[in-house]
Amino acid sequence: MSNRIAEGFTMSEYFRDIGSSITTIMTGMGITLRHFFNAVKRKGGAGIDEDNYFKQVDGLATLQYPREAIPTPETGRYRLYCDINDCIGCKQCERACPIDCITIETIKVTKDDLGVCGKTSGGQQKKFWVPVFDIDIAQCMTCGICAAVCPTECLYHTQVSDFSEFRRENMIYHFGNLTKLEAEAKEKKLEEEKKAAPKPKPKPAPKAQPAEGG
Amino acid sequence: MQELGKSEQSSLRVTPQGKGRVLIEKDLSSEEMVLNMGPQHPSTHGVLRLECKTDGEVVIEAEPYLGYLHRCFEKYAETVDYPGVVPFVDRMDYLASMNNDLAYCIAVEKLLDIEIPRRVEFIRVLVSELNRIASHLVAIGTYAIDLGAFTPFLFCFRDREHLLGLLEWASGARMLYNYILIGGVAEDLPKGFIERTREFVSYFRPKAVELQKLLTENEIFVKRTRGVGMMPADVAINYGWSGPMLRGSGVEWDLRKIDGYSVYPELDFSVCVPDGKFSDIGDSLSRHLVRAMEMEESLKIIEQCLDMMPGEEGFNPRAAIPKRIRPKAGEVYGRAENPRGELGFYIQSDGKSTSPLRCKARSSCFVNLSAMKELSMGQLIPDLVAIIGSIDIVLGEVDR
Amino acid sequence: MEETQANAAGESAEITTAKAVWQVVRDAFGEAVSELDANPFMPFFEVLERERWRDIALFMRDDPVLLFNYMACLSGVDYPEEEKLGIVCNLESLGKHGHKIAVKVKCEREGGAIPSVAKVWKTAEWHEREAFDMYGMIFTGHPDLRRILCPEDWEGYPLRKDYEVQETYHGIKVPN
Amino acid sequence: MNTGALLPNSFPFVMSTSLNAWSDALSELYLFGLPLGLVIIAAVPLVFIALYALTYGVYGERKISAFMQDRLGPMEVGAWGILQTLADILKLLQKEDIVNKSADKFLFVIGPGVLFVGSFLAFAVLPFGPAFIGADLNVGLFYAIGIVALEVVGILAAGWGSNNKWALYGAIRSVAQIVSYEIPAAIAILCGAMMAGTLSMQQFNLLQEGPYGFLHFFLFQNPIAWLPFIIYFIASLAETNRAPFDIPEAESELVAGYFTEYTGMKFAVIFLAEYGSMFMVSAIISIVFLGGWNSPLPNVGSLALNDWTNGPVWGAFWIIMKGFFFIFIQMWLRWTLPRLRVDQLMHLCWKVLTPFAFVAFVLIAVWEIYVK
Repeated sequence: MSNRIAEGFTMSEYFRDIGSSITTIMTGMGITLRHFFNAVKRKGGAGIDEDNYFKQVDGLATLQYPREAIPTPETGRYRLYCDINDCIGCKQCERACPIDCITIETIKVTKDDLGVCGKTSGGQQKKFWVPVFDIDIAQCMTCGICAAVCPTECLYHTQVSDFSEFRRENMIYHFGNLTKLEAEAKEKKLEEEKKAAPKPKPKPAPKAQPAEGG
Repeated sequence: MQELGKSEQSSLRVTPQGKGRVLIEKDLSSEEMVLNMGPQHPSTHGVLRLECKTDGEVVIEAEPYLGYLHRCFEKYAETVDYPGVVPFVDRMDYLASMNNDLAYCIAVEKLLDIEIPRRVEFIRVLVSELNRIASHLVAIGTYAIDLGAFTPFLFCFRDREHLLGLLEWASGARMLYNYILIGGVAEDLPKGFIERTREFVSYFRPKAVELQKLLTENEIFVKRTRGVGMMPADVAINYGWSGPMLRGSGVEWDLRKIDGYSVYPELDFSVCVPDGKFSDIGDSLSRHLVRAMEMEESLKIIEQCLDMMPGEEGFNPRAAIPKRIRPKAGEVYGRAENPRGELGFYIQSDGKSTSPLRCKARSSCFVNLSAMKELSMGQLIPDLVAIIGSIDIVLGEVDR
Repeated sequence: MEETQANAAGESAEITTAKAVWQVVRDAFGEAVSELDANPFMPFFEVLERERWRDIALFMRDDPVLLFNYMACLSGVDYPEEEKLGIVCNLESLGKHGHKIAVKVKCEREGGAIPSVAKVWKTAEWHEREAFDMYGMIFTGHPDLRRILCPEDWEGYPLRKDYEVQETYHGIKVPN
Repeated sequence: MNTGALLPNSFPFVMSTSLNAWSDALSELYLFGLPLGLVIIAAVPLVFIALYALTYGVYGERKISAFMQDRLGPMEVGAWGILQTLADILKLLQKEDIVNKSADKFLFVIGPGVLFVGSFLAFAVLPFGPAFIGADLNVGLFYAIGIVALEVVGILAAGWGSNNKWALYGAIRSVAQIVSYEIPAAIAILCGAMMAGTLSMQQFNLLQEGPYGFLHFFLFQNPIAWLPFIIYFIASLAETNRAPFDIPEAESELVAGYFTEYTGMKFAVIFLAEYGSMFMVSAIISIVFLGGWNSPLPNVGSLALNDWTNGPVWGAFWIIMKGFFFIFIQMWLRWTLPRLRVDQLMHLCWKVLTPFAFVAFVLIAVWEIYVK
């Protein structure tokens, strides 16, 4: 560059350089000044899915975050939420998750409890208690693969995008529908049922979860 | 230490002056100084480290050190199934996730040999071109900030915000979309997306002109970039450069034309190559110009996509997604034009497993950066910054 | 799956050019290269005499019929069942020919060496460093064969199939 | 300090004469045998400067840059973030004062001090009004541009003492730049001195006094005066390390230049010195070319605008406003332009500004001798 100046450096080029510098600098300064005087206007807070999004005034673009925020569109895919009432304990999401941030433990529902366990909103009979349905939301990368495989659409991403916590433990969300004591009771019940009816039982024991998970 | 002593000795000149007196003169010759640029440096765009040998302001040699952002993508890809790789692909070049997804999906689909619905193809091209503009805006903005102009950077980010909004609306996420899936896309475009995109195009055109006036045409900017970091076309090819970098060297080579993947053959757009009037072909300014021109071409492509996109009646974006992705044994090299160049995936399948046996990402930034050592020789430190900026690296893709 | 025929027409052109390319190399180097694997995805041939790989590379780059001036990708690969490591090079002729082919070179798993083509295609320099970093094969004649992505003093070669991650690194526990 | 602006236009003249008498009386005030009145008068501008530099300079820069970039800027502390700078100062005060283990401690510590003193010493000769001047030296202008050169020592001490390569680069660039740009700056200022025939700052103002306001300013007294005016303005940008000549602290190249290693209050002092010298060069340019504390408004017929808007308080108002105007332009330039490269900077200095400064010098000399 410096060589280029040194080599082909004529007087006319010298003055042309100065001239173009001045004009382009003036153009640039004109643009910034226009923005400076435009600063009396502020862009509104319309979301991208609203019709007037690009019709908002062309002014200051900042939104002051905690008080104002860009609205999340309906399709927004942020915090993972499980509607446990609809969960049938199929563990497909657990298998599909590329980073294994979902942990599920299930207990098979005993026959007499089927009614108590109830049905999903789609009318499907639930066959498993889900005492543990933990999502480590700190690990979750909101890829949406789990939501895509969920057969009852009970696992989905909500629009809540800001859910920071001061403690890491609080980032593990528990969705299980049984307390620990209840889970123990249900397990005992299942054991009793098994003992009572040691008939053909090809299904794997629901407790043997790690083996199945692999 | 030894070297120091040697150089000191050589820089002393001893001249006898008679009567047993000598005149000792010390040369002004200076030693090289090793200057560590990065990994925490404002202009290395992340965590690149350059070990520069400098002589005053002149960089004699700059050796790049990578790996500070190495996240074992290739190892990880071998442990998750094919669709599970997509979120990781997103995170490689995090400024152009859609384009990354497209490249990966093209590779896997080539292996699977499935046909993609036409509307899906258009959606894919549409979102990846939107993302290309977003990525180029970051490239141009950060380049401006590297050269000391702060305002264009913020203008770029202001406009990128709209693009991120559009892509968030379509895919659900602002940056790491996981939208393009193997065999389809995650969701159909939301209602009103097409109109909003049209509005964006008409909104963005004047902004691009303003940006050009503010930055590209500025004499100081031109002076800083013109003739800096020259790369002749043949050397660029030998270095495996691709994308805007290669086109900046005057080679008319664009995978969208060469490979003609997806619906690009049906679309009318030109490959941007600098004409050499405003810049010297192969310099940093040319590369910047290519990016600026490509934004305009992308707008054209977007408009055509919006016009030509088939209707949504009875359209299921996931229709062609195979239930269980287990390709036949074989290997494939699939690639697509990323905003930074050729992003290729070499995928090896053993035909048994649902996860790839080997998934190598041929990252465009990695390859483009490999010429850094040669480009930096004998440049001034400010030029070094200008060159790094013109390569437009994303360390997430360099280190993977 | 039904669409194979539709694609076959487009891909067969690729295969025919690959065959032609392979024929040229075969004529020049004879048995040093294997038969062409004319699969529809990525036609490739293997360099059997790997000492001649650099000559083949140079020939492929400079021969006016071939002119493979562009190396798109060089990937290291592990073949545990063959007890071998290898590289796969995707070559392309940029410009008037526009043909593509892939070349494979293999070496022994332990202490194997492959001639470096970093002088032929400069882009191969970093690709080979990466392959060395991840698989541990030596590239003889490489100007600067160091690890590139992993730290200099990392143990083992991460992408080998039998790789086991080290327990600690400089006293820091390595997460598994 | 700019209460003058708030006064109704109808009787500022009366106010100012009384103010004059008041300030005369104050200057003769002796308490306990000490000339306290004089101290107060001398302190007024300094208090203003500190206030300006601490709050308005930094705050103004942040707001102006924000508005030019479609941002809001600081908004949280006080209404529209007006107290942001205060909060920053408090934060900087609380910060740990880190000195490198391997730094040259003496140089490291005195660096910011010298910088600060260098940039604030020049304020001694800045007239803030007919009555407000620290020291009316007969070589005031010479002193002002001379004392600023002391900053170079501070920068070099800071850069060298930090024992940091980036700081060293910044310091060396800065010294080369400031020393080079002294030349066109000095020649351009000399043009002004030739027009005035004096070096006393107060005399400059008095010579540009007149009923027609701005028409008496040197910028409009001479058809070539715009050339040294522009040259001095550009050179002053370089002397204060402002963009597009901010290469000594180019954050994308040299991290932060010569003050990379400074923390806490030392950093604040460097910052203060920068804003202080920004105002200083703006004041000098407005004194030499734009009439200093003289009102630019002309008397139009019966509307004696000029008479109404002159006086000690108005004087302070005008010079501060003129200073602010140039500071605004400095900021405006900074937030528009990319940064020059080192060699381009020198090219601009030695091959563009210096020759043009000489041309201006000769032309003005010819004008002053033969035409005027």
